[in-house]
Amino acid sequence: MPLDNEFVQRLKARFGDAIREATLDRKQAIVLVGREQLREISRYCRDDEKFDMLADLTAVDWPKREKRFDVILNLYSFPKNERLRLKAHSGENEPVPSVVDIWPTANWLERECYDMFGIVFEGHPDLKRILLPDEWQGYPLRKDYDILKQDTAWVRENLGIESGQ
Amino acid sequence: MSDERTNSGSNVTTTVLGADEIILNMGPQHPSTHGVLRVKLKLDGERVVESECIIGYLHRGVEKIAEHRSYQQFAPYVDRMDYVAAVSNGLGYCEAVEKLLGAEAPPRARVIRTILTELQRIASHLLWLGTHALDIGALTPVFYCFREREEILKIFEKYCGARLTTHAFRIGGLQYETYDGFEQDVKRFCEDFTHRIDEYETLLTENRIWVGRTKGVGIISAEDAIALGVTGPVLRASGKKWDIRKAMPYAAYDQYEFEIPTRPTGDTYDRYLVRMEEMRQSRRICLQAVENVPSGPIMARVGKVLKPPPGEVYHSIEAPKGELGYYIVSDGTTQPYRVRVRPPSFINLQAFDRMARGALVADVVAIIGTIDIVLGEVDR
Amino acid sequence: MTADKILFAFFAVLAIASAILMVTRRNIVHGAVFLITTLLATAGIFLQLQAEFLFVVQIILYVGGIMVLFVFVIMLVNLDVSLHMVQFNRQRFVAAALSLALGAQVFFALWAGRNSLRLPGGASLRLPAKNSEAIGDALFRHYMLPFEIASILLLVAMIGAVVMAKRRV
Amino acid sequence: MIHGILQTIAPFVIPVLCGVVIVAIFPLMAGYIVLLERKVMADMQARLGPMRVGPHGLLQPLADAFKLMLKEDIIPTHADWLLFWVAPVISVTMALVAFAALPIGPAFQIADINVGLLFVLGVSSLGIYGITLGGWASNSHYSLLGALRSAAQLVSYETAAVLGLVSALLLAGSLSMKEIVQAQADQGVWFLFVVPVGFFIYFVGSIAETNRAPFDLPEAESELVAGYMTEYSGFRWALYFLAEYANMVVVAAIATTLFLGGWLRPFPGSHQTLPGTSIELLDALPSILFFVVALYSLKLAPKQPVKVQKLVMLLVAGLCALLAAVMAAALFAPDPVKIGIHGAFWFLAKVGAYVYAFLWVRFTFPRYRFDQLMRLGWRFLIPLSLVNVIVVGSAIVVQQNWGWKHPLVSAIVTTLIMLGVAVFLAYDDDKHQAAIQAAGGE
Repeated sequence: MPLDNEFVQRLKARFGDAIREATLDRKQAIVLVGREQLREISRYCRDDEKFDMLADLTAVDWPKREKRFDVILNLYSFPKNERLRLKAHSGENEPVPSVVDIWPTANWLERECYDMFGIVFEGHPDLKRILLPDEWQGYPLRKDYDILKQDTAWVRENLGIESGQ
Repeated sequence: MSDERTNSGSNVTTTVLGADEIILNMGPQHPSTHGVLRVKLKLDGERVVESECIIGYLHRGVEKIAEHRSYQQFAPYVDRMDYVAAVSNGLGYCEAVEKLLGAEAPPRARVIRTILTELQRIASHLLWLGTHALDIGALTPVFYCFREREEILKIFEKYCGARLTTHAFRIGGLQYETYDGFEQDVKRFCEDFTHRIDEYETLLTENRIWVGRTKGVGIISAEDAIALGVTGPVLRASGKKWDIRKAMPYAAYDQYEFEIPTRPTGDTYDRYLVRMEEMRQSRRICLQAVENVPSGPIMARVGKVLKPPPGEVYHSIEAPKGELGYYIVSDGTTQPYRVRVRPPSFINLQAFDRMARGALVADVVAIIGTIDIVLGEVDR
Repeated sequence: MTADKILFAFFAVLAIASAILMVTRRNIVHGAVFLITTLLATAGIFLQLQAEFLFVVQIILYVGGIMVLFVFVIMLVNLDVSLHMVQFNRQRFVAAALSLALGAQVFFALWAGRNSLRLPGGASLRLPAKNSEAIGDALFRHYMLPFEIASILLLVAMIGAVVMAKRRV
Repeated sequence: MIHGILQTIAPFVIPVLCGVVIVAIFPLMAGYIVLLERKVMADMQARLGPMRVGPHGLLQPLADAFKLMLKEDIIPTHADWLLFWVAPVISVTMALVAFAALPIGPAFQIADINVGLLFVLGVSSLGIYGITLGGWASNSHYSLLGALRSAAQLVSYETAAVLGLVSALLLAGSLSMKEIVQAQADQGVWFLFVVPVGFFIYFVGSIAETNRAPFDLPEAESELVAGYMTEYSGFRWALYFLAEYANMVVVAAIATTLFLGGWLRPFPGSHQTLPGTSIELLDALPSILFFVVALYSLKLAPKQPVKVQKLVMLLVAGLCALLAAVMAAALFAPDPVKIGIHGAFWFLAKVGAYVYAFLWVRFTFPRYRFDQLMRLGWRFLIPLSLVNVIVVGSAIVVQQNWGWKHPLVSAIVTTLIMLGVAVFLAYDDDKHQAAIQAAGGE
């Protein structure tokens, strides 16, 4: 259900229509923001709203939507002991502004997002795969990447075995 | 950088002990990297100039599997991530799904869950202490720690049949009633655990060589820790008094009082002291919890087939390594649409480079030990 | 006295052989090892002359101390590079002529004094039984001053080495 | 002709025989020291240690030796095979040669060289070659680093250890091992109580010299993966292992001779006798000791679960009873035999105690970092031992001229002074270290 407290009003006052919608799901605040202003909103949340820890940065793939990826930032504020979830929609190959310089912890988290979903983070110091081998083709956590599928070329070349699938 | 598979050899770029840098590969097969972690160290003589952690050797794609399993079927996978603290993984996941369902475990189940999770925290810290001391060269503590850990694993085995990957909890509460004698076992363990901890303390805390090897090694300030998202004992050892069990109480933690140990400087010695104190506090919680375990049902009425209404939830608990979070998106079917795990070891490991800069090669081993990482959780 | 002669022959041959080997080896570390065997052989000869103190000092000082530093330096400074350089330059003939001349001189000197070379037949001089006390006594009583001067010289050398090393560390 | 040859080799027969005995028996002894170490380690770590090979793991050393014999003996490519082969041989020979001058009992000593102690130190310091050449020959980055580190450690701690010995030598006045023990008998007190700081310095120095316990950094598994021994395997590796334990026993023997009064029984000075007989109380101690052990193992025998272990306990009981009888019989034998047997017993008991202390230290202390190790050696131990020599020397001069009768009085004074110096050195070292920490690490 929609959420409308003074925090959301301050956000709307400050960023106008960049704040698409603010909802409350299972008593947790979720704010959908425009992809372009993600960095400014994040900086504002950290500096003025005291959300000084980025707990988690991840993504969800909705293939049927035209902007298929949700980039999710779970923030936490030590002083206010509150959580906030920023969400931004981004298309297949639309780069998302990186928040590494705001919360350095995003470095590996964004690398993992890139590794699993193929979302390119603009301004990331060293964007390359973190879990999978560097030459691996394909992004496993996408819905269209079948669970049995493997990068057979890489497996044959490096492990010298015919992958079972 | 092509990911050539070299094990713990080293490609010496210049003269044997020349002033230029040497690149030293530690791992993935290395006695003290706690699993398949590979660290590329750029050394100037003995000092670490720069380090890079190469992970992914144990990546099993748990989050992908979650999208093809029902909520109950995915529960055992959760134990395989941080295989050293399987019970607290299970607690995190079950509570997240309960929040998704809007259900609530009955009081008796919540208290028993708290007891088992705190015992698991002690077991995880014991394993950390044993291997950490072994890396720094003290041969004896590891056997004492494993002796105590054995007692806890016996209790788990009696309760749910498994020692390590226990799958002790179910979504909505518990499957098994506690065996009779459960309270006595836990009380007996807690009773003689105090002088066991004092035994370790006498062996290590004032030991000049131990202090020499750990004081002032791998220092990280509170600001850096928060910026890097570090949580758990590593954050508390840097002076930040924050624990999810107090900040956002879950299970039955709000019924018991316990302190949160913090230390000012954030070096390896402080992290050691914080974890030792945490074990004492966990023991206190267990003793208080065992005093009056409420009677009543152990399972909420959530039904056999779980179909949570569409939506999403983020729930986190204080795992032994740090904040363990579950972000679950449901699309109304019996299978979760997306399960994202916030792995404390993975994020804490990011702070390794900040701690290892300027350290000696011998310290690298101590620093890896003090962050207390489990590669199952790092790679997922 | 045949045992004495056999032992002496053994040590002498060992010393000369390893000395020659040391010079001719191409691998530096092998050279160092053969130098050590030469020194040990001379220590053996000292022992034969009942000069125990000298025998032990030879072992501790030369082989245990100085040679360890030799081996240390050889390992620290990576000598593989210098090994591949050409070892001998082309002045072979000049070298041959010079060594011939020197050989002739030495031979002539030996030949001239040949009658004074005879072994004095079993007259191995009897050193005082406890020669370490004797040496200690002489060193600190009759030769106190030179002993002190030598020690100061060593001290200066040590401090010099430390100062030079310090700057580079 | 033959008479002539026999004539010449006659003086060599006994020493060669003793040499053969030592070289033959020692590997077995080293094997059982390994077993002792594993059992003691297990005991300290609340577990049982090797129990499977033979009753109570008694046959474990044979199994180890046999296994090492069969293990494949790899020589790494491009390794300098000559040095690779020679290095472990040097280590072992130097360790065993050092036994020549060590007095097991008053009778049992291969060669009482006038400069006994110097000879033993000189030879055991040659062990460094075994390590450095081994590290160089195996042509791998790790083993070279390990070799250089252990050589540096050995060289620096040897100075401290030898200076620790010098303080005891000042009291003994002679370098020959037999005369040192004799001096302790004459003064009626072990040098341990006269120069305890010297003993402490030598104890720490000897641990570092044999690359053990808190100082076993060269083979620290966690960093350099077994240091100079990395490329060795099979029997060659066993030689290095044998050299380490031989060195440990040599170092223990030196300490026993100099500080713990060689073959003297404790309180050599006092002569209370058993009521009514001429046997001194303390002389009867060894036989009483063995008797008690025999009784204890007899009591334990029936409680053993497995029949074989019952047998072993009975065997042990029998052995101890036998030894008790031998010790008692020796009391009545003529003097040289009595001193010989009892001397050997006391000497081996003290060496055993010293080795036990080694093991004990190994399992309680974590490992030093290389720079801390060097700092402890150069900034603390060597200055301490230098001052110790000076202080002990001046105490002796003062005692001789102004006559404090009993040596213990000067012992207390010197120890107090030394403790003051030690505290100052430690304080100065910490201050220096704090300064470095403040300056952001050197």
